[in-house]
Order: sequence, then structure tokens, then C-alpha cells
Amino acid sequence: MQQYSLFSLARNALSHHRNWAQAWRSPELKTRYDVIIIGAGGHGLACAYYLAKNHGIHNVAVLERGWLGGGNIARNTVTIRSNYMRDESIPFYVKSVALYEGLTRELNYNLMYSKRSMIDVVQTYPKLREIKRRMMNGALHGSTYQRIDVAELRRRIPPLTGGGADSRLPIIAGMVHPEAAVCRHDAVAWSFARAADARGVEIHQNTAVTKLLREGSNGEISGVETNRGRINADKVAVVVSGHTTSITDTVGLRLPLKSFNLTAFVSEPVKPLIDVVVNCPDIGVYLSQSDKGELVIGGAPDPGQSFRRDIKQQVFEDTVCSLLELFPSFKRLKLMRQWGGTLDIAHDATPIVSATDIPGLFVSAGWWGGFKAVPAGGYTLAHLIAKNEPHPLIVPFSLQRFKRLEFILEAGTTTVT
Amino acid sequence: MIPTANGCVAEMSYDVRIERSGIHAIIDLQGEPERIAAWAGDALPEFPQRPNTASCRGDICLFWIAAERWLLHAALDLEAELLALAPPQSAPVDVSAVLVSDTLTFFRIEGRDAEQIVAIASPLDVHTSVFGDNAVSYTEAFGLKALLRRIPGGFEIAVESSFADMLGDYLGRATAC
Amino acid sequence: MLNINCPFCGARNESEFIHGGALKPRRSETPQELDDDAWIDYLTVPPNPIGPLEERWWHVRGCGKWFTLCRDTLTHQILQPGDDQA
Amino acid sequence: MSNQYRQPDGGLIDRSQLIEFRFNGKSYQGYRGDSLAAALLANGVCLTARSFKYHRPRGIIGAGYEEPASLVELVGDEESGNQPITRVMIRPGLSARSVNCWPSPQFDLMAVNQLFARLLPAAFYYKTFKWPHWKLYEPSIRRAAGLATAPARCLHRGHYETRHAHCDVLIAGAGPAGLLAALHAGRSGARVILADDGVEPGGSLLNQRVTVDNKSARAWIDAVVAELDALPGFTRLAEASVWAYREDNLLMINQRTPREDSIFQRGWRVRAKRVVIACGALERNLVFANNDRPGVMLASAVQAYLNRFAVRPGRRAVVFTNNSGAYAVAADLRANGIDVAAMVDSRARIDAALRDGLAGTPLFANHVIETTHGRGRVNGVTLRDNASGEKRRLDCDLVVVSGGWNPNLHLFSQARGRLEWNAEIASYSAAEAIQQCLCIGAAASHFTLSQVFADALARAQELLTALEIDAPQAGNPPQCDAEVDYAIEPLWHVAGDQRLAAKSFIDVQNDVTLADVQLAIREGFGTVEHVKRYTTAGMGIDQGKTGNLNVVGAIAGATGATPAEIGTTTFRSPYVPIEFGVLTGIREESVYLPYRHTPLTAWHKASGACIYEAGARWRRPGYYPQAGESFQQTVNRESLAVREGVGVYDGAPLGKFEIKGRDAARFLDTLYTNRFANLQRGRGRYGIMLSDDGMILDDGVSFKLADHHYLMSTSTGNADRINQHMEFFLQTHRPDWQVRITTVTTQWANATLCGPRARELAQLLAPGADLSNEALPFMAMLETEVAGIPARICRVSFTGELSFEINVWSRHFASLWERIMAAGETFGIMPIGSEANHVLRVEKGFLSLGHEVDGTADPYDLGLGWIMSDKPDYLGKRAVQIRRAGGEPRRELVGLLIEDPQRLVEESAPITPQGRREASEGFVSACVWSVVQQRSIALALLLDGRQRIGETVYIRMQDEVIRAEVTRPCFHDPDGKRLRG
Repeated sequence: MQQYSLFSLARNALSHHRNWAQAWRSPELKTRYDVIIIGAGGHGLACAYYLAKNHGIHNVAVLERGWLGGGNIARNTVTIRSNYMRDESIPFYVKSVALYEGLTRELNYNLMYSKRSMIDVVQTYPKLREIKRRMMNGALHGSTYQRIDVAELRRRIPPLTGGGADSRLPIIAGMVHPEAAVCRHDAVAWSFARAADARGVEIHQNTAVTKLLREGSNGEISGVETNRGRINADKVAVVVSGHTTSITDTVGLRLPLKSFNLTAFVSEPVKPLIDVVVNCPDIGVYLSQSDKGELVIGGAPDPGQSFRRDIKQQVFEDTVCSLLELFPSFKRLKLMRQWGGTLDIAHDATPIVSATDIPGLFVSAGWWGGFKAVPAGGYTLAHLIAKNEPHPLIVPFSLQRFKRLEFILEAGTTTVT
Repeated sequence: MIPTANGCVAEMSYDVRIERSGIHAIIDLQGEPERIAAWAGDALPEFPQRPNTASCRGDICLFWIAAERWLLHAALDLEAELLALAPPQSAPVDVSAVLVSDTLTFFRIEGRDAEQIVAIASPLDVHTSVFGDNAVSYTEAFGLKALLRRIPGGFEIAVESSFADMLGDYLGRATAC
Repeated sequence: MLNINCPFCGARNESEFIHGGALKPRRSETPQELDDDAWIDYLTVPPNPIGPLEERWWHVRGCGKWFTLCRDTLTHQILQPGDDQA
Repeated sequence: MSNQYRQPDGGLIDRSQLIEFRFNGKSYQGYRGDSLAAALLANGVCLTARSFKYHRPRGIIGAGYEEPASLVELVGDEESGNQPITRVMIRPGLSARSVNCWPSPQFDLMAVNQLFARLLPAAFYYKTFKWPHWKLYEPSIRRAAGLATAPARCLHRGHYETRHAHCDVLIAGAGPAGLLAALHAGRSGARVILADDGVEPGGSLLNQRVTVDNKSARAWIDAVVAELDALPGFTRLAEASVWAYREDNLLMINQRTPREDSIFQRGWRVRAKRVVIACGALERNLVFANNDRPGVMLASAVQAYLNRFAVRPGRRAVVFTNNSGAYAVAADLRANGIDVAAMVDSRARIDAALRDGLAGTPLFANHVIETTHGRGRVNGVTLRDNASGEKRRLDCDLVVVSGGWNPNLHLFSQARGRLEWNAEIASYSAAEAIQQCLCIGAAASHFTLSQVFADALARAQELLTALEIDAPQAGNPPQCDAEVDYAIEPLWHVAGDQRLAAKSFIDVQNDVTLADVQLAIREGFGTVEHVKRYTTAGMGIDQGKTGNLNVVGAIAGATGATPAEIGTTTFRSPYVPIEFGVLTGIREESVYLPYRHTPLTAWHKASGACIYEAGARWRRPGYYPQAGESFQQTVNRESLAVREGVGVYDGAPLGKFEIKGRDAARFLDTLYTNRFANLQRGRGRYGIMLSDDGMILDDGVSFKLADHHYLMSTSTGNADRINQHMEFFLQTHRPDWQVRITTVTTQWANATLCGPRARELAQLLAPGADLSNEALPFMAMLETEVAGIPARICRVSFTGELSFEINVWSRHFASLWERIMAAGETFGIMPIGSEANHVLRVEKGFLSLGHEVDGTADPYDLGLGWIMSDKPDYLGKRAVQIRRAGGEPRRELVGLLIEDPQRLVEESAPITPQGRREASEGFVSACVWSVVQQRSIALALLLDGRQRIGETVYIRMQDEVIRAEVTRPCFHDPDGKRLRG
């Protein structure tokens, strides 16, 4: 793998950057692999990387319908955090944050990982109680939270001038989650792709899986049908957040997933305004400022199932309303670009990283705010595929829970009252 | 002249008069029209022909606001008469008649720009070609369920009474300086 | 913001409605007689097609009618107007 | 001297109004009707910006919203950042400055970046700034990026407004096509809205020297607009950008200057039966070395400055084109006395008509401009003969470029319309639409005026037919001057070595060069989305309006793929940046979220209650502090009043529904886990509702008013949810059942008297009624008069004390309350808030949604097994059975006595084995100071809790472990003598 550094930049400058190597190869498609990963998004690419690195499985193909890194990894709000509520979830996200912190070094790629901490702006007592629960449960597993008063909150978020004592929903406290970070989302996909490729993993773009194939007495998985022909493998992982059921339906595997559209938008780029990730769970808006200066803002998912990746005006307006209520000076700031992404949400709003009733078929789905989970999601999925048994961190995320109707009920990002 | 939230008082930007007219006398009627007719029929105004329209007899009106659902409506001082026309306790088992006068608080929006205020409040198309003289319908106004009715010279809009202050607040802002 | 055809009121703005999820078969009168898997499937596994989806909407800020319409989940085009069949 | 580059006459500006304005601290003069760009050019200001990354000097390239190079921020009242300099109209007092340069574009410190340019290729930052950590570099990078500073203050006048509108036809764009289509549709009586981004209607006609129907373009525009404005049902919006195309033909429009002074900007949400996209076309830039130097300008922009603003953008021009369009501009230049040194056309074969029109201007066919020269402003160019490779230098101070025209399909694409490659115009054209819209004129790939008119008229006619509106005869399209048909041979970029490529700008705003795109492809980022993300081409504020197609061309050049195969990136709203304020209008401050009041809210406020959000948008009193009281003292006082005397609370928000019909009883039996069919008339029963997957939805009491007629109450926060739940089940699953539901939440309001002396007080208020336990036992209801007001008295209790819930019509509630407080004085009655209610229910071990009921617990866990009746079926029954089938231990409701009786523990604190830092075995759901126990008490959900009564458990706080003893979850009157008393 070609080393990236200031020196390699300087060296290549002399040759007018004509000699940079391909970040990944475009190899010939083989007819058999040990493992096929469907979906070259964050989770799929991370899984491929860890399969090769941690489990010595290099004969892996990542099949991507479109362009690599083009799924939700290309369209999210880049928040990384571990402040979850349930014992089943916290350790997983703690692990993910820990992996993230080492990735720039490990993958020799600047992810612009910026540990900025997240501040919850709390406006109701039930929400304060819930976040305190996150705080106290987090402490059991190494995820931290500190309460700050309103004055300190305003000191740390200067443009936050709304939510005063006589406002519609006064701010009652701030809760700081120091581990929270942001990073360059595309770079996560590209760096994992580059590192996986360097370890022999093949990434095939414009390769759409049209059907899963089964064989044998107990119908184990035997490969996939694609627009480029049949490809064989004894193990296939479906890692296509948002579109999981369109793949699993081809073998009649029924999963408790619904696909939703989640939108985000950015403002015009402006000089530094906000240095932390701000989350306002009572009113359903969260934001941070990108290094380019754009405010990156997200809200609640749209009502109704959707694969449209577009804007739902009323949801968008609600989010902007909440934003302006707390940041009145942003009224004159301009909306520059908005987009949507498809995510699938499980019946209990908790991820699924699991083997299935079909031997050899694995799924990673139900990610809501799955960007923060990319390293741990790939890490544990690789473990599951390689060892045929779940990594301890994802035991709770197994499909088995639905057979007993035991739900984890972990709300993903923000809950709107 | 309407004082806005921030206290400033100035010329309204629209030519309208907005008045909070409080609660009216209303009985919520549900059931098959035949059954309702059999019970209180000839006492009531006749059933409107088209959905979301009203038919009146004198000052008492029948709003057809949902399949098998009507609002029997009059000014509050006619509440006793209303209760005599359709006494809830005497309604047969398959007819539901419930006095709901207190549940809706009404506002009148009158004047040249009344339609513009409605356009700020509600996504409903109130062009006369679609929302005519006897039109009355539940719709959304400022995010709330609201009963909207065309009246001479403007509109009447009602929301659940607990939201009345908020609606007044909103209308004040819509017409503020 | 869809423009949804209510069987009673006609075309209305989506803000008058609440989305009620994908159409499910009528609930069994005797779930006790179904086996666990069938019941769990009924409770937790919704149809999730890329394309036409039969779904329920409630005209909560209008006439209060629950009805079914068919919407394409990829384009959001409404393919069949609301009907009375639940 | 001022306006030295202004022509003595002509143009559409109002020379009678000289306007003073400031730019980068200097004062200038222009005329009303000038854009800031035009006024500055008239004053000879050509260096107006510094570029984003390299801080290269930049000037004005365009004339409209496509301007990629010069962004300004307005200062003062109109404070606003990142405005294209071409889109700001001058007005008295206007003060603007260039963004992202310091101290000025002429002398910009960051210009040093140019020295390192070679170290900063596309995406260089992924390859460096890694050691020791990105955080070391991030702050300075962030300061360097970010263009303008954010506006700090709010509106200086008026407010934003949003409104809805409906029409038959919405026409986006009031250029020649839009105006003509509007006229035809308007004459037919259709409801038409015509929205245009410009200050004046006319679009490209304003910039061109043409006649229409033998009058000047301006005269034709004025005549059409005059007729339109007189039509009923016609609405014209100026300075109004159609910025988003949403579902079902809902379009978003931002009207920047509404008529009313009190409206700062207006947002329109227009639902249109049909949408006509008449947004014209955008001119592409040409990509060659130093094509970003001040003095290089789009041909269409030059035309605008000459004809509309009467400004000479230079003295000596070289025109560089790959299409026929630019020849008319050369003619305009000559007509304005500007020397055209050369017509450089990359095409080998040039139409004779074009040659003839050149009137002596030297034509360099099959030539390109290799590079421009000059410090700051351009002072010359180097031409290259494509055939011989021979070069020559020409002097000029203006380079006019035209890379051809792109139909403006942003809205069409937002509407999910399909684009297809059109080789004839070397651009993308509109193919099938999904929504009810169509493109006309230049947006439909017609680039000569006569074609535009003909197309607009024909399509308008089709559209009216489709709408079944009978229109008058369309007649003939307006007459225009003779034109040469549009022809183009694509030139995506001028070939050159790396040095040149590294200075050939594809995305001028984001400083993305041809070399950057080639590097991206070399490194494997070959798709258009990868190139865009890796190089940031097209990611700027202008969304790459002048450059995106050249990116596609560059990819085609490097990969051999055709533009048709490569495709475009997604067009995303907004079409132009939109101020956030216009999205929400008057929805702000007090009304930004709904709020609800009871008839007593004013009274509570007047009595000094602390009021806060209590679910379903109700705001309820939490407690009524008296002078000198601490929070705890207040809550204790209110709680004690209920335990020892009498208290009263405002129960108005409680959800209430009348349920009537033949199947009402079986309906309740399906909703509730327990039986209601056997309920006696006038009696009530507490029940729990589950969702069908076995989660607790709500709890509450239902009374039987008469046969087949019930009154159901729900918790305040869940009333709407339960209403939905009930209607859904009835209408979709049991439409054959005869049940009618009427919401009466605000018809009835109730005041609940609770405490040992409640009966005495109630009797005092209702002397006529028999309130004895025999006549009115627990869970019974009585219709009577209280304080002379018709009322329903219900014996329900959420406090564990003897309680009388007095329900009256809301209109009477305030006077009832006054009477209660007056009569209660002798009993020392206290109004009590939700905090005391919380203490009282915890003492009794009553459930609270959101505390004990946290989503995972079922009634068995909460000690309510008795309520799960043996009915064959009810919602959630089967699910709970399945969940409990395994017999795994579950978290169960228990009481806790903290070891230190004075100690109150945070609610929702976790309980862990031996207090270790590990997965919890339960949590504290509530902890309060008990006025009856005179110590702290708590409720908790604890694994296997009921088996562990008497054990010690460990509450694991962040930094300490608190021991507590497990007890039964009831600390007061366990057998309920008091509430039944």
C-alpha cells in the first residue's frame, strides 16, 4: 500500500502528481470466493478489512451495485458517539469509538477524526431523566457524560441564544458526552476500501446482486446471481443498509425491517461558529460544523416507508423550526444543500448483526445512525462470519430475540416528544 | 391593530378583522343517516347533499364533516333548543349524540384579506370554486386539527378549546407589524 | 408533502394525515390458534417493497377516516387513490 | 471619475437615480437597476474576489445566480453572507465586502497559498495532517475555509411569512417562453402563478439586442406583463426563486421582496396541477489555463452588461467559443464600440452565415486559447492552432468565453424527471417526467428565440388541453429577427501539459482544476460521484452551475466513456441558497410548538405555580411554592395536605372518550387486558391496555354510563395515541363492529378532592347528594350538582386517599374551582401539583408511564398479574405469553429502602451485582421523600425482584455505591382501606 504523508506529497509534487497509485485495483471478477460481502458501504468494507486483517480470510469479494461508498456512508451527519441507554448497546458503541480513534494511523489515511464532544441540550424533565439514565448506565461500560448548567452550556455554544427561561421550551440543562467526534465520512469508506484491497480483498463496483443462491439438503447458501453472472461462495453477508429486504426477499427470508428516509442538510459555509456536536433530543435536531464551514444538520426520519432518498417538506420544516428556536441568528443563514438516505429500522429500533436461518447467510442491518458503528459493525461481523459464532458484543443484536419477542428498544439517535 | 408577541403595536399588514367568538352550541352526531332521521330527523335541518358542506334551518345548521358523522351547530344561546332537538340521553343504541360545545373555540376572520390569512394558516384550497358558500370542513391549521367554515365576508375557524390561546397567538403573529 | 385523496374529503395535504404503516391482513379473531412463528411474523415483519406498497393512512385532522392507498416507495407516486377497503 | 465604463446612453437602468454604495470600504456610484457587479464594472473595478483554496485573484465571470467567482457579504441591516455579486441589486446605503480574503482582494495575505499550490492537489488533506493528530491542524484549516462570516443578528424589520397557494399552472421563469406560456394560459382563465428569480420579468430578453413583433424586446415584455397583471386568477411573483420541487407537484418559492413592509421575505408552498419549467439555459465555461483570471467572462454575461446595464466590461476583447451562440455577442461588442481582436472558434467548419456576420473581425477557426496572461487583470492570451500547433499571442483586456448551453433542468431533475444525453447540443435534455411537469423554451433545448416562442406556445396549448381548459386559439408565435441555428462541437477542455492543466479551472468556486479531476481518476475515483467528492467539484454554493458538465467531459476524456454513460450527479434542492427563516415563517417563539391550556391555567400562574411541559403539549403546575419554601418543603406540604387533610388538583387534561354502540363492551374487552363487559352501570374499573406486540400502551379508568355506553379516561400524554389506537383497530380490523367514539377531553374538566377530609368538603359543596361510602363507593359515579353546577362525581384515586373527582363542563370549571378553594379554606385545602402527585403515587406503588413502564415491563413484571384476565383474547395477550414462555428471570417491580433514610437517589440509577461496574440487573424507577414514612423511599425494576424481598441490592452511581433493602412496592395503606374508606 502506497504510504501517504507530507513527504510522499512533496515527492509526487515534483512529478506533478502523475505517479500516485490507484487507491484500489479493478480486478477481474472470479467465479468463487471464500466470502462474498454484498454492499461496499462503510460496514461492508470494514467487514472485508477485518476479515483479512484479523481472521486471515483474504479471498473476499465485496460486490457493489453502484459506486463504492455510495450508500449511507456517503450521506450521513458524521456523528460518532457511544452514549446509548441499554446495557446491550453501550459496550458495542464504546468499542466502535475506540476503533475509530485509531483508524487514521492504522489505515494511513487522514479521516479528519475530530473529537469534539457532543452536548445534549435538555428541555424537558422526562428527557433529563432519560439522559441521566444514559449517563449512569454509560458509566458502567466506560461511556462518559457530564452535566453542565445552562450558563456553561451557552458559553460552550455561543450561537445558542434561544431556549431562555420564558421561551416555549426552556433549556434546563446540558449533558456533555466528551468521546463524541466527527470525521470525514467518505474517507472512512475510501480508507477501508484501500486497506482491504491492499490485503487482497476484491472490490467490484457496478456489480448488482439480483438473487441469493441456495443448495444442498438444508438449503445452505451457495453464492449469488449478479448482473455479471453467477458467483459462488459458502458464506455471504448482506450489508446493504436500507435495502436489506430487497436482497433477502430473493430467498424468502423474512426480516422485521422497514426502510425509511432520513434527511440531512447543510448551510452555506461560514467561518467557525460551533466547535461541538449539538444534539437537541427534545425537539429533534442535531448539528455540527464541518471543516469546510457548513453547518451539517439532521432531524427525525420521515413518516412512512421510503426508498426515495429525498426531502419530506414537513419534516424538514419541523427540523428547521427547532434549529431556529435555539439558534435564532441562523434565520439569515442560508440552506445550501439537502439530501436523504435510506435506512432500515428493525421492529425494536435496534441493529441486527446476525446469522440467519439459512446456513452461510449473514445480515448486518437495522442501522439507525450506523455511521458511528462502522468499525465495530465490520469488526464483529467479520468475527461472526469467520468463526460462525457471534462476537460477545453482538449477541444481543441476534435475530433470535424476535423469536421470543424480546425487544431491546434502543432509540437510535434522537427522540422527538 | 393587533399587539404582537413582542408587544409592538402597528398597522396590520392585512385588511382583516379577527375576533375570538368563544364556544358555540354543538352536538356531535354519529350513526347511519336513516337511524338518525328516524330518531330526530324531522326536527333537524335536512342532511347536506355533499361532504363537507352545511345545511341550515334558521340559525341551526348541520355540518356533514365525516362519513356517518355530523355536527349539529348553533350559537351558544341556542344550546337548550339544540338539546331539545337531539337529546343525547334519548338517542338509540346505534346513534351516538354527544354534546361537545365546550370542545371547540371559534375565531372569525373577516375582511378583504381574510383568504390570505387562511392561506397562511392552512393548506386547504379555499378558492370559491372548491370551497364555496356553504363549505365547512375539518382541516389542518397551524399544525392543529381545525374546523374551517366560509361565512359571509370571511371565514370561521375553530380548534380544540385547549389550543384556543395558541390559535389566537398565531393569528396575531400572522397579521402583526 | 403528498397530496392524498381521502375517500370522504377528496384531495388533501399530507399534513392532515397520519401514516398508519403498511397494510396488514385483518387481525385474527383467534390468535391463540396460530403457531408462534406465524403470530410473530404477523406482528413484526412488514412488507417492505421497493415499489408499490399498500398502506394505511388516517385523516386525523380531517374526517377521521382510516383508509388504504397504494404508494410507490421509490417515487412516492400514489398509484391508487384512497378506497374504503380496510 | 465615476462610471467611466458606462455607455453614454442605452440599457435598462434608470439614469435619473444615481445611487451611492460601498464595496470593500470604498464608496462608488451606480444607477437604479444596476446589480452590484454591473455597478462595479461601470466603475472599472475588476478584481472583486480571492479564490477559496489558492486565493488567486478573481473577477466577475457571470451576470446572474450562476456566478462562480465573486461572492460578497452584505454588512449592516441587510447583513447576509455568500451572495453572488451579480445577484445583489444596489440600493442607497448598500455596503458589501468580498468574502474569504483579508485585508482585501487586492492585497490578500492568504495569497501565499499559491506558492504551495503544487503541494495541494485534490484531496491532499487525506494524505497528510495525520501526525501527531488532525486536531493539531484542524483549527487553522477551519479558519481558512468557510467563506463569509455568519450573520449575527436577527431581522431588522418585519418577519418571515410562509403561506400555501394552489393553481392550475405554475410557471417557473418569466423569460420569453414563460411569459408567452403564461399569457396563453392566463387568457384561458386558468389559475396561473408566474414566478421569476429576477428583479424584472423578461429573463434573457433583457440582455439581448432583439426586436419582438417589431418592437423592442422591452416593449414586448411590458405589454405582455401589463395584460397578465390585469387577468383575474393570475399571480406574478418577482425576485421569487422556485427552489424546490417536492412530491405531488408541491413547489417551494422564496419571494425575497414582498409588497407588505411587515413581511421581510415570504415562502410559498404552491400545489400546482401542472408545472411549466421555463428556467432557460445556463452557459458553460471553457476550460483552459488561467481561465479564472479577472477579465475572463461568459459571453452571456458580457451581453447582459452591454445591453442591460450599458456597461463596457473591457476595451479590447477576444471571443473564445465552441458554438454559434457567441457570434451575436461579438456583434454586440462591436456595436458598443469595443474592439474585438479575434473570434477564436475551436471548430474547424464554421457556418457561412456566421462568417458573414463577423464584419471584419479576424476569425481563428480550429483554434483555442491555451492560456491567458496578466497580473491581476488579463492583458493577453496565447492562441494555439489545433492543426499546426502554432501559437501566437494577442493583447486584450477582456476574454469572452462560451462553452455552449445547458438546459436548466435542476427543477425537472428534482421532480425525478429522467435526463438523457443530447449529442446535438452536447448536453443533457429532459426525457420522461414522473410528475405533472414539462419544460419549455431553452429549458427544452431550444436555443433560438423563434424556436423558443413556437415551443412555448405549442406546449402551453397541449397543457391546457390536458387540463380540459378550453383556451382561445393560440395564433402565431411572436415575430423575431433572423437567427442562425444553434450549433456546437463540444470542447470539454483545452489539451495541455500538467503545468497548464493545474491552472485550468473546472470549478472556479472550489478551485478545482483539470489536473485535480485527472488525478482523481488516476487514483481510481473514476465515477462522477467519486470525482465530485474527491475533488469537491460542484460542491460549492453555485452547485457548479457553469462547470459540472465540464467535469463530465473531463472524465470522458480520461476514461473514454461517453457522457451518456457517465451521467450527472443528483440535482438537490435548493436550486439557490434559501434563508432558513423563510422556511418556518411565523412559526417561532411561543407558537413554535403547540401549547394547551385548561380553564385554570391562568389561575395556576396567578397562584405562583411552577408550570412545565406535561405531555401532549399540556403545561401543568408542578408545585405551588410559598414564600421562603424550598422545593422539597413545598412538595412535602402539598403531599401532607393530601395524607392528613384535603388537597385538590386540576385534572382537566386527562384524556376522555365516550364510547357507544352495540359492540362497545366487547370493544373494551379487546382493548383492555381485564374484563369490562360485566361492569355495572354507574361503576368504573381500572384497566391496562397493551399493544398487540405486548408492550404496555396506557392505563386508566372506564365507567359505564348506560348500556352500550362508556366513558373512558386515558393518561394525559397518551390521549391522542389511544384515540388513534382505537380508531385504527375499529376501522381497519373490526369495521363490522358497531362502536362510535367521541372525544370529550375538553368538554369535561375535573377537580379531584383527595385526602381524609375530602368527603366533608365534597358534601359541603354538594349538600343535596348522598356521598356516603354506601351510596357512592370506590369506583362509583354519581350525576348531581356541585356548587350549583351540573356535575359527575367519580370515586377514583391516584393518590391512595379518599378521593372525589368532580367533573363539570369546561365552561363552569373556573367557577367550580373558586368555590372549592373558598369552601376548602376551613379545611386548609391545598392545590397540589404533579410533584406531590408523584410522591403520593410512589408511596402507594402506583405505576407511572415513563417511570416503571419503560417499554420492556409487562403487567406481570409490575405485579399486575391479576389484571391479565383469562379472556380467550385481547390485544397483546398472545405476545406476552410468547415472551414469557421461556421462563427466563425478568425485572420485577419492587420497593427499595435506601440504607441512609435521608438519602435520595437519582431516578433511573442502575442496580448492579454487588455494585460492580457491569451490566445492570435493574434500575431505580422513582425515588422520593415519603411524608408518611418520613424517609426516602424508592421503586425499582429488579431482576427476579419479587424473590428478593429483604435482600440488599447495590445502586451503582458514577462514583459511589449505595446500598438499599428490597421491599414490597407499597409504603402506605397496603390494603387500600383509605382510598375505599
